[in-house]
Amino acid sequence: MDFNLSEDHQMLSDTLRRFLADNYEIEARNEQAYAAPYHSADTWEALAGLGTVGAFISEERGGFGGSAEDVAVVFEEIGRALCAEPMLGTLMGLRLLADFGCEELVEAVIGGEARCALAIYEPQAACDFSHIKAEARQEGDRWFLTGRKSAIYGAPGADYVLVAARTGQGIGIFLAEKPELIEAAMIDGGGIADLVMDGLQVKCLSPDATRQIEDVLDLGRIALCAEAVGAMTHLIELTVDYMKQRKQFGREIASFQALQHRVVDMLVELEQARSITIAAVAAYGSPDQSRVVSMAKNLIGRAGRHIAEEAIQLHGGIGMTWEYPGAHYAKRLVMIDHQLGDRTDHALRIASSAPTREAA
Amino acid sequence: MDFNLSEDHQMLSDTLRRFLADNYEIEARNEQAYAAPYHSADTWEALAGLGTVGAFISEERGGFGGSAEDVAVVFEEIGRALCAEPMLGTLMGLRLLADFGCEELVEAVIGGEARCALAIYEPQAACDFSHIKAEARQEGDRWFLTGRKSAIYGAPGADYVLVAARTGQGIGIFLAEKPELIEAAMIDGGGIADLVMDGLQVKCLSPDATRQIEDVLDLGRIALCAEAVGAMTHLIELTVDYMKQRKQFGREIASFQALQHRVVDMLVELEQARSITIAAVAAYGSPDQSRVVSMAKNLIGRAGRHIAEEAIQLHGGIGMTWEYPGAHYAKRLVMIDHQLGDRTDHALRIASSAPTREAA
Amino acid sequence: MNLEFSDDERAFRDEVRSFLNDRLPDDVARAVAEGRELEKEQILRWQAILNEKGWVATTWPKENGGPGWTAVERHIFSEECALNNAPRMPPFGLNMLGPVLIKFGSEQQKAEILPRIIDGTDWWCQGYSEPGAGSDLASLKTRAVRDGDDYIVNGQKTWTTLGQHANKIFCLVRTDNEVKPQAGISFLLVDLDTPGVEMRPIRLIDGGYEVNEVFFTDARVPVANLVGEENQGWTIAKYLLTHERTNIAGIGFATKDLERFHELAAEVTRDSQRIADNPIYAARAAEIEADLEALRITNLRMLAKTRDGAAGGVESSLLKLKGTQIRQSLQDLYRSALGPQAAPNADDLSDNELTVPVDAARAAPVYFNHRKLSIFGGANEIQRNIVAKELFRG
Amino acid sequence: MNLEFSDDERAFRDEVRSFLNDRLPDDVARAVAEGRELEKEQILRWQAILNEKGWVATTWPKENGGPGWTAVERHIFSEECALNNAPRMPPFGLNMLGPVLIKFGSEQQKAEILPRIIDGTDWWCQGYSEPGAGSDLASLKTRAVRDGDDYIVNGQKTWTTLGQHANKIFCLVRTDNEVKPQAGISFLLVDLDTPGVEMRPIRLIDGGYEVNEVFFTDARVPVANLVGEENQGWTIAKYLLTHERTNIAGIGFATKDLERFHELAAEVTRDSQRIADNPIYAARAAEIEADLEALRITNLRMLAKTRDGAAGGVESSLLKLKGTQIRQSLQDLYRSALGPQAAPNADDLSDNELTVPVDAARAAPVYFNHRKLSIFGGANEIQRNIVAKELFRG
Repeated sequence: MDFNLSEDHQMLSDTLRRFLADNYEIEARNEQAYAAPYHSADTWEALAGLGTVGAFISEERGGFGGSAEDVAVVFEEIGRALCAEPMLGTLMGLRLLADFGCEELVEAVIGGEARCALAIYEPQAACDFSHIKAEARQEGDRWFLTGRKSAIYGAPGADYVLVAARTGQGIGIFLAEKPELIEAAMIDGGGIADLVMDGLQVKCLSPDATRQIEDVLDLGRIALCAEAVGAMTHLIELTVDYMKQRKQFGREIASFQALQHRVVDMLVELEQARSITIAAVAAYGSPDQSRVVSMAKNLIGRAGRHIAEEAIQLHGGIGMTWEYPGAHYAKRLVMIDHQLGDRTDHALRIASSAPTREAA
Repeated sequence: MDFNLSEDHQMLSDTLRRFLADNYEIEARNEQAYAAPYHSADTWEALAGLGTVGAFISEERGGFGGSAEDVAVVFEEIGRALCAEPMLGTLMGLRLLADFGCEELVEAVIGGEARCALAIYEPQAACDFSHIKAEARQEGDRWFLTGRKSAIYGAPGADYVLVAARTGQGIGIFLAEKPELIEAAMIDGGGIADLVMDGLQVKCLSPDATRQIEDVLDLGRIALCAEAVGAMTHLIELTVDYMKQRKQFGREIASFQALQHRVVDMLVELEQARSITIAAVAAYGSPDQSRVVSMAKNLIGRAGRHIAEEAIQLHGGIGMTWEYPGAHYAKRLVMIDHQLGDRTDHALRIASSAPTREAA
Repeated sequence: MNLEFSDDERAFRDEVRSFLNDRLPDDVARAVAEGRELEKEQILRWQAILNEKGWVATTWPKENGGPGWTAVERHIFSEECALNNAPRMPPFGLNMLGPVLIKFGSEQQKAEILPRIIDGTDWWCQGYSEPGAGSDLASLKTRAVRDGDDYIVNGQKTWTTLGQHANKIFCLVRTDNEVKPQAGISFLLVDLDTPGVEMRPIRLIDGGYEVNEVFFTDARVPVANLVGEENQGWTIAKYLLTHERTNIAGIGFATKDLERFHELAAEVTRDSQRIADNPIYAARAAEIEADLEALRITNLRMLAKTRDGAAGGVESSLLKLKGTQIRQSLQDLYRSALGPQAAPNADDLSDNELTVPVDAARAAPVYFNHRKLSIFGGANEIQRNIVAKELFRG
Repeated sequence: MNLEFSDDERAFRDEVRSFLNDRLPDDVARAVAEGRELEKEQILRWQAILNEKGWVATTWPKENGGPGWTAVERHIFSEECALNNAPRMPPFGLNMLGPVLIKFGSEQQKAEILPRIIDGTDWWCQGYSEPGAGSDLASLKTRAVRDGDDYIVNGQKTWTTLGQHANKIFCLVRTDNEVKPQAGISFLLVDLDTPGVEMRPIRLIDGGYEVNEVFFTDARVPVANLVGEENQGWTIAKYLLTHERTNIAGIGFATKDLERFHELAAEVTRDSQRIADNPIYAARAAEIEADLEALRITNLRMLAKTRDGAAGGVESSLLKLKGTQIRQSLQDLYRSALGPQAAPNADDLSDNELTVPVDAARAAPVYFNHRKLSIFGGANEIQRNIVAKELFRG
């Protein structure tokens, strides 16, 4: 039983934290994150150069990491710095590229020369991808897709979009090169897109990738949980600092007991969020993976909203302003619950899955 | 728009309040409420003598009231005094006796010479009585019932139990005289019983009383809501008084802001509970009856538990003791949610009913 | 006990309904439904329409140009407006300064200023809060120093709502430093084009622009612009804050929000299930609906008390607390129910590109914007303090 | 990062499991499962079985008769006990007085008292709280006045858990009124059959009897019964309270409760639907399960910190807060899920008459009894104060 980071992970974490602290200013972030292409090519290049993307892939597949813990270490720092770079889509797309042997693309994405994103969900399919309707049609060697994908995170500006669609065998994964997208900023910054396909010609990576999609979504959820933990940690720090400094009625607001107790409850939630993320990292690859990941995503959804709302309230007016960094952290924490299945989706997933009787 | 009680209702309320304040001691109540027959025949006689039971029935049917407001006025005082007398079962049974023309029995019950109770629910039928399984069999003029009824409030010691059972025509209501019961105290005091029937001979009041049962259950719910409002009012008074008097760390605990804010939230819930009960009283007899009554029972279930738990917590150890009256108020408030459908049952009833577009 | 409105009140409600039905411009109703800030022009256009009917200054007596409504009529009017997506008229001139002038202003001030509020000539904004004085108003620092027939004003105000549309501001300023904080405050009217007065926008969390900072640097304001006596400002401020609390429960807004939720839930599916058919969302909506129905009655009960002269600060604090909780719960429910479809910024997309109606797609910014409800207008913590003080008195 | 126990720890867990499986008496396990207070005889019988194995004084070093376990082994033992319905051994002698004597007691006290704790000869109870001094322990009023070789003790203690089974009590008493409150307190051992000591039961909200009041009227206690120095009591008390917090998160209890809920939900139907098939109950259970899984890890993280010597009061406060919230939520869920079947007092009925298993039928009293979790052992408000103090320090 050991909760310390390994030396390698500590180094990865320190490097990223230092880089983001020195190079990633919230004002610049806000400029980039809310206007096309919704991120900074320079920052992306620098992050890739630090090995951030490579950490998502194992050495035998051309990366230098690949465990759930590698992913969590990276995303916690992404969350702490409120980094709006397209990490999530890249993580999920890249893992599938590696699963289906696209070695050259994997190398290019790790190196930062190419970017990829993943199109799984659809307007009517929010968490359970068995509701996918998009269809793939094969004509000789050629494949064509029809349907509408949505919630394609980090897609604006990506070179490749991996698209999930029904085939005769299950749900397949297809590769589209720079398809035409409906692009927007996310409410909390960063790019998102829909993809409307009416016979879009694509390359087939696998006609049945159900298992791999399941897996990559769970890994994406772990990433989001770790990101949330980083963001919560920083937002609580901001809140405590503000309360120590802000005076009302001649006293620091930190001295009001009713407010103190509420911050303590935020701290309890943070500890719980950190713990459940650790549990999900540990369960990744085990028979309990999907159940524990759902627990994590559910708890993070609740804790994130609670901490965000309380942080805004405890700041008072300043917490409502665009200018205040905490407001953007709060938005991110609330909106994470909208990605890859929310609190309710995951509560029902937990309820419908039997626990694997622990034998560890 | 007028929220004041009429002169008659004010008088009924004052009379009851004075009587219970002068004659109904919590220590004696606890002796009676938790041991067979779970109430006091003397108190019952006195309450009936004050016209309390008669207030449940209209003048043309032999009573001196009969509106939902009459019922609410009585039950609010019952709740304020934590009176464990079998009012609820009597209310519901009596209304059905009157519905089906049992004039002599109605007179006897109003006068306090006879007591009745109502057996609707079954172990598997908790709120929606369409799940009733008990069956009535007719042989010539005679009727026989088979099945198990439960949650028969106030049944121990009752002279008559009205029993709901399936007939060929719907759900009928039958009269059993002093049937053999499985009796117990309720957790919060007062008697409750199950009735196991294996060909029990009964009198048929109506072979299809579905509409009347629906109605009497809604009226019972209004009664429980009013009772809860009375109990909440008193429990909050106890809590505020205790906080003003109890000292910790050299200060009245009433002066701790974190505790103050929690009492304010209890007060908000009380006002809401009072309001929704008023709404239910007003909706009784209208097309919105069942929807608004469900709203009331749902809100009361939530508010009751919240106020009960907070009252215990704010009292600290003393709130955990049998000796302290507040503890029994808290139990009643929590357990009211277990009667005639709980918070969840009623939330789903609200969700499944369309609102009647207001045209008042 | 009787919850019904009187026949007269019902007739009045019908009149309001048909007026709104006939006269409320579509573009205005649509912007309100979508949770957008209105253009100044839209507000003034609607104000002119209301003015034809004499329904602008709803809280003023007849002799000052108001409709002379009862509390119940005002309640009915504001609820019907909310239910029909009519915008809430900016309250700064109408519900704040107006009542203050009627009570404390000179005859000349009343004659000059009140008509210009009603006809929209002047748009007033509020200079109460300061960066260091939010809930704790008495600690304000903006100074007004007498210099002949003028005051020289220096300092900073903040959270000035819709200041970008205004040409005038009423301010609390410190005119005496020697006495205890409450005693040295005055109530001053300032032209925004006075040299030394500068307004800067504050962008809110949702990206919207509805509040401002106002900076005063040696701004010269005539002493004649004082309302009431010098150093009487605290009394006036408290009077004003009571009036601000009209319609504090926001029942109409919440009713409208709930209606929108039900429309959405009946239409939108997630993982092939209509939101309305998911018992968890259905039960959450049902509970909020019960809370709202209760608050509707609580509000009427308080209104009846006001009518009978018995309602006070505690009542409006309770309404504010629960009213804001309900409205925030509804926005949270609405945003959550949309799932991934709440993520994209709707303003980046055309109606064609959106997969849900635009007002649904704007659920997240509206949710974030509504976090202000428990902060502005006396934070909910302050409301709890007020109630607790009364509750534990003596 | 590695969440797994070591091979040795897993082997230890297996040993504990099979021991419990073989030796825990059925009647004891059943009473625990049904949430009843155990008979004294049952506890002593189980203690004797544990004693054969050397597993009674789990927190003591080997030289004092303990098993010499690591923090992780103690954790494993207590979790396995909870999961298998083994009773929690009364902590007063074992986890409170024992560690205090080992640290502060004289050699004679250790030699005489410790073995009698282990073998069950003495049953100790606690005299800390007083009617006027609950969370605010330093304000205690029970006086001990020196008279030759004795103290004369006068005063009242309360919330003395299982005092009805005890023959001894350890008390905090005031031995100096002249100094500041914390400085004048001493830690005193008292025989309960001393003349002038009287124990009276306190019945709790659920009707059960587990706590008492203890009255001291001119009770003569030998000065030799002092632990440590006169007026050193506050230091000892704080040391003791740290030890009381072992197993404060109650993970094992909660895990067991959740398991029972799932059994119930799979079996019991309401309105012809299994509770397990009602998404609202299912989702509530799932969320509590997620909270519990997180707390399990939080607990291990704190345990690792303790092992590394870094954990402090804040950590145990956090565990107490969340642990009690989870256990209370579970009891609330369990009680609510039963609907009307939770209403009758199960003790009035035979197994035949009940429509659900007896432990389910006792859901409501157990729920009410568990309200104590957030009050006793340092109310949750006090825990929040402790964390806040650390958080806002400096």
